[in-house]
Amino acid sequence: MSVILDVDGLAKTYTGHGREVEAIRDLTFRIHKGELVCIVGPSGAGKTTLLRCVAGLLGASGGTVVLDGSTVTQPPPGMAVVFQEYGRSLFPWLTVRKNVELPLREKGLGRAERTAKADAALDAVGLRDSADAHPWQLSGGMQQRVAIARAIAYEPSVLLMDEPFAAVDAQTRADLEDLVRRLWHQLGVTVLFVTHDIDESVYLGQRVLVLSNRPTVVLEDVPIDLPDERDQLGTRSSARFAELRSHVYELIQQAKKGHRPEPAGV
Amino acid sequence: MSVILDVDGLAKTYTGHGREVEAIRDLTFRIHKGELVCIVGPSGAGKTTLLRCVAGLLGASGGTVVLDGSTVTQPPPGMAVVFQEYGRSLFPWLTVRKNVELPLREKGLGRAERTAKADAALDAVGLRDSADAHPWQLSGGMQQRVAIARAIAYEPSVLLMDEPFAAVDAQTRADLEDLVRRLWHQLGVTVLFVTHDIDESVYLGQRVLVLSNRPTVVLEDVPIDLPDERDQLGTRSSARFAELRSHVYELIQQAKKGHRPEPAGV
Amino acid sequence: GEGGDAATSSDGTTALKVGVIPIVDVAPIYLGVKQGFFKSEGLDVTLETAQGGAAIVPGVVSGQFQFGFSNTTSLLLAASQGLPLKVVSAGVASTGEQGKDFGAVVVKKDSPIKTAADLAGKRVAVNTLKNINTTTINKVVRDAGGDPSTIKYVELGFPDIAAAVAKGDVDAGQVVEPFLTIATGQGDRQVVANYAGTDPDLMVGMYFTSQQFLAKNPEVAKKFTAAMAKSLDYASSHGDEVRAVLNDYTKIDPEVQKNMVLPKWPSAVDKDSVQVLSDLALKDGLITKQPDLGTLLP
Amino acid sequence: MTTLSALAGRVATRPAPLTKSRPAALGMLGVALAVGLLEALPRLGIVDSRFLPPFSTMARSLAGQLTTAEFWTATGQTLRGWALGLAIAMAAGIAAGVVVGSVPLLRALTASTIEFLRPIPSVALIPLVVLIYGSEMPSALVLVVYASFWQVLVQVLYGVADVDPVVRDTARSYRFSRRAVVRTVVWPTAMPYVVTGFRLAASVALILEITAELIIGVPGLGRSIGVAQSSGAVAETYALVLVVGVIGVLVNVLARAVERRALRWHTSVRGDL
Amino acid sequence: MKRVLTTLALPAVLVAAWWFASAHSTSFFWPPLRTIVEAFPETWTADPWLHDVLPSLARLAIGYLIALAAGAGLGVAIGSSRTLREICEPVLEFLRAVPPPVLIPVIALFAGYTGWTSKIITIALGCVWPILLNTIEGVRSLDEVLRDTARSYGLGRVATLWHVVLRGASPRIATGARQALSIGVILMVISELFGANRGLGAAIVQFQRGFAIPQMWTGIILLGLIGVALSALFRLVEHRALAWYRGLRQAERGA
Ligand SMILES: Nc1ncnc2c1ncn2[C@@H]1O[C@H](COP(=O)(O)OP(=O)(O)OP(=O)(O)O)[C@@H](O)[C@H]1O
Ligand SMILES: Nc1ncnc2c1ncn2[C@@H]1O[C@H](COP(=O)(O)OP(=O)(O)OP(=O)(O)O)[C@@H](O)[C@H]1O
Ligand SMILES: [Mg+2]
Ligand SMILES: [Mg+2]
Repeated sequence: MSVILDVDGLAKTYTGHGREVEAIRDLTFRIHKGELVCIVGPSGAGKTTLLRCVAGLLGASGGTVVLDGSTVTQPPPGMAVVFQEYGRSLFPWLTVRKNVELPLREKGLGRAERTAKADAALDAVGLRDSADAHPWQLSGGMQQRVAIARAIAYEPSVLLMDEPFAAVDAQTRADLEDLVRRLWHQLGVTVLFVTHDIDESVYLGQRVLVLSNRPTVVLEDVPIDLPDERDQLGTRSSARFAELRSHVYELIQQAKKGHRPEPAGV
Repeated sequence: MSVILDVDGLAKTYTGHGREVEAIRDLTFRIHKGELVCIVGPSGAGKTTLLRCVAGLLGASGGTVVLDGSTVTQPPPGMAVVFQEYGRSLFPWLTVRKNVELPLREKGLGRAERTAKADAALDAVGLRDSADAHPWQLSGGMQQRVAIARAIAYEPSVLLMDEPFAAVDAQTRADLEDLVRRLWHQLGVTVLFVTHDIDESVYLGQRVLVLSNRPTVVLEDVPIDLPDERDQLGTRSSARFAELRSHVYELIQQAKKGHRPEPAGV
Repeated sequence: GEGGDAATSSDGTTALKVGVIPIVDVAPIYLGVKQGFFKSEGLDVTLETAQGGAAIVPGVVSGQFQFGFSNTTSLLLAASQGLPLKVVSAGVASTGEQGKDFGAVVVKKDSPIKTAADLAGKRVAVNTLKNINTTTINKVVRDAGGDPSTIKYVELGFPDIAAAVAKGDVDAGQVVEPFLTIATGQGDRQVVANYAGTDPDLMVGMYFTSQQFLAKNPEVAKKFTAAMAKSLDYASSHGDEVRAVLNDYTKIDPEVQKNMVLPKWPSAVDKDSVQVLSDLALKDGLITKQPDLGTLLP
Repeated sequence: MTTLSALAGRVATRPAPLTKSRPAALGMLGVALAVGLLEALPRLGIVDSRFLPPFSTMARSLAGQLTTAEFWTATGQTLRGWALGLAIAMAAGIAAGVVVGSVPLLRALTASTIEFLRPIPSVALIPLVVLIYGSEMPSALVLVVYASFWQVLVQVLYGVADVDPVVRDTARSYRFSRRAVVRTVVWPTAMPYVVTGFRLAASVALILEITAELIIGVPGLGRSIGVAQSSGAVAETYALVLVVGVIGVLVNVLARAVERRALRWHTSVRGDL
Repeated sequence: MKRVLTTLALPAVLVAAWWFASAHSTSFFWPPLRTIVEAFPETWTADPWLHDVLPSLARLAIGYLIALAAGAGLGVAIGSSRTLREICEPVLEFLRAVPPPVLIPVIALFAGYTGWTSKIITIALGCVWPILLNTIEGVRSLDEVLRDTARSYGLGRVATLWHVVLRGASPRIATGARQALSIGVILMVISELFGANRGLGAAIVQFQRGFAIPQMWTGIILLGLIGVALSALFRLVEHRALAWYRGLRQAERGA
C-alpha cells in the first residue's frame, strides 16, 4: 500500500483580530491509501484545523501536506468533506435532493445517474422522504445526514469527516458507522474521521490518532488490531475492544491534563 | 414536590412551503419542580420542537404547555436555553465574555457581579482563556461550551438543553455532566435535557422520556432509580446502570423501527 | 461631429429640429409652423421642448438641434466663452411699458417695497442667478438710486417664486407670464418691470444656430430667418391666435391665458438693446470681456 | 412600539392564516391615511392650497388627463425608457458586481474609481448627454443607466461579500468550477441584496427618467410635468406627480412578488415576519 | 505600499487616458484635461471653499446623519413588524418614486424656500431610502436562532433592539449607508438648484449655465474627489464597527 497522505511538521497559528492562537504546533503522520484513520483529541485541539489543512481549505503556517504525491495548496480532486458545521454547509436555497446532486452535477454526471446516486445516498441515511424539503425544514440530525449523504453520493477517493454523527441518535449512529465501513470496503476510499466518541473511533478505525492539547502534536498513534469484520454487538463486547477503548480514553484524559509526548516549548 | 411543567396533548404540525410535517402528534407528561429529566428519541422525532414549544418560542398546533401554573405563550422569565445550533446562537459581534454577560445585564446585575459570574461560568467550562475571543474564533466544541456557560451563568430556574455536549470530547463531556448535576443540586433548577447519548441520559437523569418516531408520542417514561450520588466510574459500572441503559437502548431501537405504544392514527 | 448637417429629403424639404422652451415667448414659432410659413420655405420643423438653455445650447452646438431659442444674456455668455453661435432671428422683446410688460418684479400686496430702489438689501427670487433677470433688476435698481450689490438673490423656479413670496421666504420675486398674471391675480403687486425698465425695446430672447451649421447650410438658415420673420409679424398682429396656440403646448389656465400680457415680437434684432445687456453682463461680472456682437448677431 | 410585540405575537397566537387580501388591505389603510393627510393639510390652511392643492383637486385634474391619448402616450414613453434603462443597469450592475466582487484584486483596483464616479450627479451630465443624443430617448437612457447602475453594483458587491465561509468551503472542497460557484453559491447569497438593489435602482431609474424628460425635454411624463410647471398649472403638475408615485408603488409590488418567489428559502421570507 | 499602488493604479491609467485623448480636443464641452487642471486652482480659491464647499458639506453631513438615524430606526421598526411594513410600504414607495425636482418644491412649502432646512431635508429624504430598505431586509434576515436566543433569555426591548437586531442588521445597514453616501453628494447638488445662491452645487450649475465649461468640469471632479474622501472616511468607520463581520466572513479563509 502506498502512502496517500503525508503530513509533515504541520503547524498552524491563527493570527488577526487581536488574537494569536497557536492551534497546531507540529503534526507529523502518514496515511496509506485505503486506510480508515480516526482522529480524537480534546475539544479545541486542532482537529478541525488539521482537516481543513488536509482539505486544502486553509493554508498552513509551517510544514507540508502531501496528498497523492502533490503538495496540497487547494482542494484536491475526488475529495469529499463533511463539515462540523453541517447546518451551515448545506445550501439553504436548494432542496435536500439538489444539495446532494449539486456536486455530482459539477462532476459531470448525467441527470439520470445523479438522481439514482442521490436517491441511493438519501436512502442509506434514511432521508428519502425528506428529499424535497429544504435543509432548514429538517432537524439537526437530519441536516447532518444530508451532509453525509452528499459526501457518500460523491463517491470520493478521500473522505474527510468532522464529527459527522454528533447529532444523530444512538441507533442511527450505529447504522451510519456500519454504512461508512461498508462504503470504505466497497470503494477503497481513504477516510479521515474526526470523532469525540472513543468507542466509535475504536470501532471504526484501523488506527486512532490521539492529539494532544493545544498547541497540538500527536500524542499517540494507536493501531486498532481488531478483526476487519466488525459488528456492533460482537466487536464492541470483545475484550480487545474494551482494552483499546480504555487505552484511548486514558490518552484523552492525559491530553486534557496537558500531558505531552516531549517537553513542550522550543 | 409541585408540578412545574405540564405538557398536555401537545401537537405540532409544520406547514408551509409546500410541506406539511406532523412532527408531534400527542405528547403528555409532567415534570416536578427541581427534576432533571432527559429526553431521548430518534433523530427527527421532535425533541427540538418540543423544547421550543416549552420555551415559548414556537406556537403549538394543539394541546397546552403549562409552566409554573401559567400557559406558555412566550418565553417565561428565569429560563435558559442551550440550543442545538449552538454556533448560531452566539452573538458573533460580541466576545465570548460579553456573550455570557449579556443576559446577566438584562437581569439587572451590576458590572462586578456580572464579571464574576461570567468568569466563574467560563472557568467551569474551561474557557477562561478565550474570554476575549469572538465566537467564530473558537472550535465547535468551544462554541458549544460558551453556550453552556451562558446558560449556567444565568442561574435559571428552568434549564432547557438540546444536545449540549454533542461537540465536546469524552473527558470534557464527563466533566460537564458532573457540572450539570452539581449545579442542579445546588440551585434546585428544573432541567430538561435532550441527548442522543443513552449512557448520558441514564447517568444524568431522574427520568428518561423516550419518544417514538414521528409523529411523536411518549414511548415510555423510564424512571432512573440510581442513587442520587453519582460518579462517572462507579455509577456507570453498576449493574443497574447497565440494565437501564440497555432498556433505553432497546426502546430507541423499537422507536426507530416504528414501534408505537398504541395503534397510531386517529 | 459638432454642428452637423440638415437632413434634406428627396422632395426638397429640409427636416429641422428646433429646441424651444414651453413658454409664451416662443408662441410665434408654433403659430408659424401651424400657418405653414416654414413649410412654404421648404422647411419641415419639429419643435422640441426643454427646460432651459442648459439643455438647448449644447444640443445646437452638437447638431442635435439645428436651431434653438435662448434668452439674450445666455447667448452673450456663451459667445464670450467662445462658443461659436450665431443669432438668426429675433425672438421676443419687452413691451417697453411699465406695468404692462410680460415680466416684472412682484411683492406681496402689503409689502413695504414700493419702488425699485426699495429692493436694495432685500431677498429677491429669480429663476436663474447671474443671468438676464439679475442684470436687468440690478440696472433698474441702480437707475432708481438703490445699491444693487446689496440685493440677495435666490434662485427658484418661476412656479415657486409666487409661493416663496407669499410665504415670506423672499421679499420679492421676478416672474414672467403666465406667472405674472397668476401672481397679480392672487393679490401680489408689481414693483417694476425690469425688462421695460432696462430698455423699452429690450431683446429678451433670440433664435440661434451654430456657426458650423450656418457655414454649411446658409440657405437653410436664410429660409428659417425668413419664415421666422413672417411668424413674428403674424404673431404681433394676431394676439387672439397667439393665445389660442398656447393650448397646443402649454397647460395655461384659460382665464390666465385671456388676461396675460403678451410680449412684443419684433422681426428684427434690436442691436442696441443687446449691447445694453452685454454692458450689464460685463458690469455685473457675468463675463470678463465683451463678446464680439458682430459675430454673434446677424 | 409594535416591533417587539410583533415578535412575541409570532409565538403567542397561532400564525394568522395568510390570506392574500391582508397585505393589500393594510396597504390601502396606509394609502388612505396619506390621502387623508394630503386632503386635510391644504383644506385646513396648514399649507397654501394655491401651491399644494388638496388631493381631490389633483384627482379631478388627473381624471381629466386620463381620458387624453397624450397622457397615455407619455406614460408609455416613460415606462419604456425606464424599463430599458433599468434592465441595462441591472444586467451591467450584476455582471460587474459579481466579477469585481469575486476577484479581490479587481475590487482593490476599482474601488477608488467607483467611489469617484458614483457621486457625480446625473444632472451635471445633462449637457454632455444632450451634446451626444439631443433630447431623444437615448439621452434619458444614459442618465438612467448611469444613476441606477451604481445602486445595483454596490448592492451586489456587498452581497457577494456575504457568502458564508462554510458554504464557500463546501463548494471549494467539491471543486466547483468558478462558474458553478458563482451560479450556485455567490448568486443565491447575493440574491437578497440584488432584490434590494432592484428596488433601489427601479426608483432611481424612474426618478432619472422623469428628471431627464423634465429638463432635457425627452418625450414622456416628465416633459408633461415640465410643461404643466412652466404653465403654472399646479393641479396638473401634482396629478402627474401622483401618477409617477403610483408607478413607483406598482414597481414595488412587482419586486415583492419576485422576492417571494425567488427568496422562498431565505430567512426574511420563510420566517413569515 | 502595495495597497496604495492598487488603489492608485486604475485612476492613474484613466487620468492618463483622459489626458491624452483630450489633449487636442477642440470641442467646447470636452476641453483638454490640461485646461481643466489649470482652471482648478483659480476656480477653487479660499472664498468658494469657505462659502460654497464647506456649507454644502455641512448640509450634507447633517442630512446624511439624519437619514442614517431615521433610516436605521424606521427600518428596524418596519422590519420587525409585518403589519407596520404592510401599512407603510405603499406610501414609502410612493415617496421614493417621486423625483426630487418635483418633490423639493413641496418640501419648501413646509420647510421654507431659502434656508438650510429644506436642503437638509432633501438630502436626508434622498439618503434615507437605501438605508431604510437595507435595514428592513437586514432585520428580516436576522438569524432565527439569534432571535430565539434573545427571546429565551428574556432580553428586553431595548437590549434586543440594540444588542441583537441593530447589530445583526449592521452589515446591511452599512451597505445602505454606503449607497446613501454618494446619493447624498448628488442631492447636495440638486438641493442647491433651488432656493440657493451659494454652494458647491449651485456653483457647478452656474458654471454650466454661464458656459464656463472647464470650471464646470473642475466642479464635477471636485465632487468625485469628495466622494472618494467620504468613502475613505466611511470605510474607516465601517472597518472598526464591522470588524466582527469581516472576521466572521473570513474566519474559515485562513486569516
Ligand atoms: N478562525 C479562527 N481564528 C482564530 N482562532 C481559531 C480560529 N479557528 C480555530 N481557532 C482556534 O484554534 C484552535 C483549534 O481549533 P479547531 O477548530 O481546529 O479545534 P477542534 O479540535 O476541531 O475542536 P472541537 O473538537 O471543539 O471542534 C482553537 O483553540 C480555536 O480557538
Ligand atoms: N421549520 C420546519 N419546517 C418544517 N418542518 C420542520 C421544521 N423544523 C422541524 N421540522 C420537522 O419536524 C420534525 C422534528 O424536528 P425536530 O428538530 O424537532 O427533531 P429532533 O427530535 O430535534 O431531531 P434531531 O435529534 O435530529 O435534532 C422533523 O421531521 C423535521 O423535518
Ligand atoms: Mg472541530
Ligand atoms: Mg433537534
